[in-house]
Amino acid sequence: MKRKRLIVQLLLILALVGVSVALFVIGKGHQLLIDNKRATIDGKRVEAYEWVNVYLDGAKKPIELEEDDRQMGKVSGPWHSIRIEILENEKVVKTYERRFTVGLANSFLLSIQKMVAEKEDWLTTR
Amino acid sequence: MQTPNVKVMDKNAVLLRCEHISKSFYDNRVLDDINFELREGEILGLVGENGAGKSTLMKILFGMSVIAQTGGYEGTVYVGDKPVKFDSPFEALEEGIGMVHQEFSLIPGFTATENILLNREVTHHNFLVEAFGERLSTLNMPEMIERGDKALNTLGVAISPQMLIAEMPIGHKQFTEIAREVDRQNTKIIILDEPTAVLTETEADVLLSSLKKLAEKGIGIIFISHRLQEILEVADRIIVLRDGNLVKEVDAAHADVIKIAEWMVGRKMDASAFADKDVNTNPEVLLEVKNLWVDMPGETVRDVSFEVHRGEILGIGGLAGQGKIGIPNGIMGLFPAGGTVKFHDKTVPLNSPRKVLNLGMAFVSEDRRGVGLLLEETLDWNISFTAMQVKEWYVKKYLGGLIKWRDDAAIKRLTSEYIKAFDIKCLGGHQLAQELSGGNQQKVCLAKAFALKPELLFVSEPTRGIDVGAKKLVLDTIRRSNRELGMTIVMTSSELEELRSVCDRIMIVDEGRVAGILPATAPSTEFGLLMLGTGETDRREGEIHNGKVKIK
Amino acid sequence: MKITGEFSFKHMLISYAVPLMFIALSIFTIPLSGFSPEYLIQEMIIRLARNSFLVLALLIPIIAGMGLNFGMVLGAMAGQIGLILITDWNIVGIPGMALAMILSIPLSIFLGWIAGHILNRAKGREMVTSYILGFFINGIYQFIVLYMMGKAIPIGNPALVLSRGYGIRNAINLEGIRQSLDNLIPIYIGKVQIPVATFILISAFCFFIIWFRKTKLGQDMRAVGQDMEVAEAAGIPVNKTRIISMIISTVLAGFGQIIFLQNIGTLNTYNSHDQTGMYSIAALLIGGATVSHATIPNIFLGVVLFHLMFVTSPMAGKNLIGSAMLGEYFRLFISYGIIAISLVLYAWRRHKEKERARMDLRGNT
Amino acid sequence: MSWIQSFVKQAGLPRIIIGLFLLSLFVAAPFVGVSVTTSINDVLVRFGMNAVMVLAMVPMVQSGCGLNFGLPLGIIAGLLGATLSLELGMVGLWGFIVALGLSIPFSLVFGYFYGQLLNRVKGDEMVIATYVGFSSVAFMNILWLVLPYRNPTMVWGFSGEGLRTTISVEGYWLTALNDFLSFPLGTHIKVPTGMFLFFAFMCFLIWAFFHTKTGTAMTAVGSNPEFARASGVNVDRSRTQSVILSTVLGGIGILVYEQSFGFIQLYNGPFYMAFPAVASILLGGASVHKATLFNVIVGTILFQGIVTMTPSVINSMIQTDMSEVIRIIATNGMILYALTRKSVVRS
Repeated sequence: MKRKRLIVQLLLILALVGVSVALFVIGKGHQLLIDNKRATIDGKRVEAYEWVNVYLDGAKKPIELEEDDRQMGKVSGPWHSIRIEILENEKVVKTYERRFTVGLANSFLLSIQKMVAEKEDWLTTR
Repeated sequence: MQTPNVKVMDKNAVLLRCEHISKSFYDNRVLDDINFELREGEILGLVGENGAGKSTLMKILFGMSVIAQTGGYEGTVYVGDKPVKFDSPFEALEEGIGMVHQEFSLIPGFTATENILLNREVTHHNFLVEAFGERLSTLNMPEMIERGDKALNTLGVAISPQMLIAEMPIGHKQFTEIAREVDRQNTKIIILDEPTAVLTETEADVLLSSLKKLAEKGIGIIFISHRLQEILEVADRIIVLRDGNLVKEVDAAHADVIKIAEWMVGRKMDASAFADKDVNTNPEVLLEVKNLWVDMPGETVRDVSFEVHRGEILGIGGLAGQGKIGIPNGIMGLFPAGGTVKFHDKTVPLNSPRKVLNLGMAFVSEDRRGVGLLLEETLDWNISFTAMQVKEWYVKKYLGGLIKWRDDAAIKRLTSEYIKAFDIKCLGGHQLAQELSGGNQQKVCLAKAFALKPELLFVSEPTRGIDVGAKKLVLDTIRRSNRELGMTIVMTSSELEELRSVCDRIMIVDEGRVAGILPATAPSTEFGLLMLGTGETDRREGEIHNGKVKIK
Repeated sequence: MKITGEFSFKHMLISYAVPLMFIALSIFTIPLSGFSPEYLIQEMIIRLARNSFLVLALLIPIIAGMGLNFGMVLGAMAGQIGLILITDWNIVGIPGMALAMILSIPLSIFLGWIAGHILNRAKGREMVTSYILGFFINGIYQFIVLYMMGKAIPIGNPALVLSRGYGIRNAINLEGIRQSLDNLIPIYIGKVQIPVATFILISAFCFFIIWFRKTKLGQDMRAVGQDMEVAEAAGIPVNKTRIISMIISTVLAGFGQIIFLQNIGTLNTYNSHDQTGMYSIAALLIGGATVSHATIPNIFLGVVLFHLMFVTSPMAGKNLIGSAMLGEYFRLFISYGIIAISLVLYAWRRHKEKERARMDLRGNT
Repeated sequence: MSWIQSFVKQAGLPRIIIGLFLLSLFVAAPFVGVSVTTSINDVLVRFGMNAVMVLAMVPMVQSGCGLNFGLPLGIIAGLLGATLSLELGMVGLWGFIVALGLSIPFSLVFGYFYGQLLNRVKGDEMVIATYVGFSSVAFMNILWLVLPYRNPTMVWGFSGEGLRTTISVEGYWLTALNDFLSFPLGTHIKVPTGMFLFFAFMCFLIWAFFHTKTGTAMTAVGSNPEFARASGVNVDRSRTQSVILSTVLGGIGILVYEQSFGFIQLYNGPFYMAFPAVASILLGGASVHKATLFNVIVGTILFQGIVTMTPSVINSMIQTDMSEVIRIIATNGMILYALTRKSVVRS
């Protein structure tokens, strides 16, 4: 009886620790620094877009980036989605959407140019 | 759920056997070679005077810690055939011995059921128990109520199991207490210590019949009571203790009240210890008490009238809790009191110690450590304090009395005088009272009262808890101050022989009333009968009855 | 003991005297303050959500007969340490709050255990002892937070640390978890916002307490609370039970402080817990509870009445005499005064009751 | 060896340990750059400032009313005396004496009612005293704001109404006592003779009082109220007297404190003033129901020594100001220790 209780208590503590870890991971807040800047991809220069709207995790209000702009977005947890609208002359010329995961670092750098080009290093820890 | 097996009574099955039980408190032998048996379904009446050893015996049987703390006991107790030695009441409970104490052990805000099943609740299991232990199981109230009801029904009383203790009359509380023992799964033996003391006559009758019912179910009962008539009515056998000895074991059928009283009191030295017994015959009334009541917890005085003659020693005797101690405490204003008290034909204001002290009365309290002494102060202070406060002796006055300076030198003189006179064993007046032995502390209390030079002195239980030598000295001092200084003394004591040896007249108090006043030379059996409330009394009828059967 | 109709009515009046007094006071101050009913209702709902849980933490020691737990600040401190840590780690939202609560549990258990032991050594003067204990632990809390954090305990987030390189700043912005619980399930009635999730949590713990009272442990606590000696004689482990009650109270106080601060949104590292005990106790007493008896309705009634007074009195003071400070001092006075009066009434009533119990035994003259 | 044992028993182990600790702080001080003489001066001045307030504990402890957590009540009386004296424009030693004279009637009235209250709540005195103290401070907050004081050094400049939070006594009776017969000792020590003499006088009065019939009765009430009652002493009256005495001393104590400190602290100033005083007397070896003048003097020196020296030494050692934290832990730790000490409490 005593032994059984000990096991149950141990399991409970383990579960609590597990929950804590899970909370840590899903509650971890991250800064995403989003760049709309000129980048060099495969030796080619890619120019900044005139205007970009970024929707993080299905947000209703976009983060707006001008040319050569950097803006910060806040997200929490490991799993995210991003949707961007590239505008020229106030008209959407291109949209792009993808899902991604982040680690436990506090801050990440996201290059729109590299992302659209589907390059590996579009998202880097800072 | 237990039901005591209803089976054919096996009169031979022994539940409890005591062999050669002896017990000493330090040098004081309070139990000497006690042997008796309790059988299944038997009710054993246990009687004896105060201090005869009943409560010590019960404490041994119930494993109270005080026994082990004072050096344990000799002899063996058997439950069934098994020798047992209890270190705590819980072990006694384990072996099936239940005890109903004089003081209720009930939680006032709980219902009867909750009290009956206190710490034995019926519970539901739930998943939290697995993690946090049994105490998180939930209570199964319906079943608890059922069980409480059943236990109460076993006693044959109609008490709602959901009634709050706080709202119960005293009798119901007593039944609840007994029901708790009945409910216990394995209870084989129940010890009841004065269970009827607080009950009304009808309640007592119900209790007695429920005890018989319990006995029929095979439970052995030890029943302690001062009410001999009850014992005779309910007990199968009676054992009588006197001065720590088992003096008589007898079938109830062969006993009657007179005989039991004689056994209890015995024929201890009928002649007074003082040879010079020149009885005080001065009829002048110094103190007149009429219809006194005193609200002193445990020693309630209901209606007492008596007179104290100048120059006499009046003894007040009676069993513990009957109110004899309440009388001096009430007159001295220490507990709320009412009635008329006249000293020298002057009315004594009650409930004001100061005024009573001013009139020339003094009091040596029975509660030495609680009321009698300043334990953390010096003997100087203890002896002189009252006189200083009341009479303004040992005080130097300056500025026309504005400053009343304590005269330490005079106090010193006073103390050394009394230390010499009473032979107080101490290092001197500067010693703290708490460092003295009981006997010497008692002498300090006497000195404190004497320092007031009172005309009338109340002395309450002067020899309680002190050794034989000191006892004699204290009694001698009392006697001498009476005969030589002419101090009138009212002495209260539980020990009848002590009273008989010192006093001129003795008043016996029973149930807060005067049972009778006799000269000290009267035979001790007469006092015994008065104490047990079975003598001829002048008690008025029709007032608060408490179920005592009177013999006319 | 007979209870006549008249007596019981008088009795009722006496036992509800405090709440009635405050209702009367509110009737007086509400119009004087000039606040709109809508504003007051919103304010009361916010404050109910914010404070009820803290007051809830006081219940169990009362059941166990340990009086008002002035030591509940211990739990508040544990909760705040949890909050400091999650803020440092940048854990946000509901997970952040939950993690802060979990982190506070071992601390609270440890502090509650200490408190229980200490109070067991000070039976009969639990309240003054727990009060001083609160101060003492506050000293240790300051030592840890002001001197150890950033040195012995690593704090990564520079925004939390004082410019000297260690020690936590005076005010911590809890924007990560600010009102995350209150806004989890947003419901508006008219313009009044209702923090549904917070109320769900509070009611869950109300049910927990109701359930707890029906457990063996709860029953033991009630027994211990009413008569320690009888409970001991019945084999209930009195000291252990009292320690458990302190632990539960401390843990709940920790949760309560976290809920309180997520609503406020800013943690005053060295002051937030200071008044927690006093305001919670004052609220409970205003709700009609006493040192030995408190119920769940007392909590909600008390929080509403106390905060009505709290919110309206500065404005009432200003409108009446032209000084907002006056109202502020007034509410401070009320908070302390109500505790003083309740304690006095309780002690006094206990003496009277003892006397009355003896009356029955008196002789007849 | 036996004299050591008897000394330890006499002085009490905790006091010896704390005394040695204090001594070691003085020894260590020069090595970390703390001036010993300045420290001694600090301790002397702080001792003088606080001693009377610690003395205010004695009557109530002696009569069995427990530790006087309600000291703020006396302090308020003192503050009333101080502000009234300033309002009247009294300066110098006379100003101080007038402040004393004006505070005492308030103390008497407050003490009387406070005593009556405590007589009705026997057994719960301490927690109730704490909250009575607090609520009276809070109540006075309102009064400080509305009482019609006019002296411009005391009231808020812009509104001309309501007293300031801190009022300087400079130009009135700043160090009126300290400077009386004061003499320098070396370069850094200035002995505040007047303050010490005043304290000694107060001690003498208390000593004398406890040698009178009334004082004897008060001690007996604290030692065993039942005994005192049986000896014809009016226990409630004796307790009330002790509370009044404590309150008067509290009022005097704050005035001594202020004249040395230089400021009258109103509003929330008196809130926690009882705690250091309580801790001091406990540190001096008093229990919840027994206190002597010896306890007062030793306790105040030790307590003020610890709270002065520990921070300055530690601060110099680790370059951090920890005085506040040390004060909190020392004060409350001491009180906690006394409250949980298994004492022979009569039921």
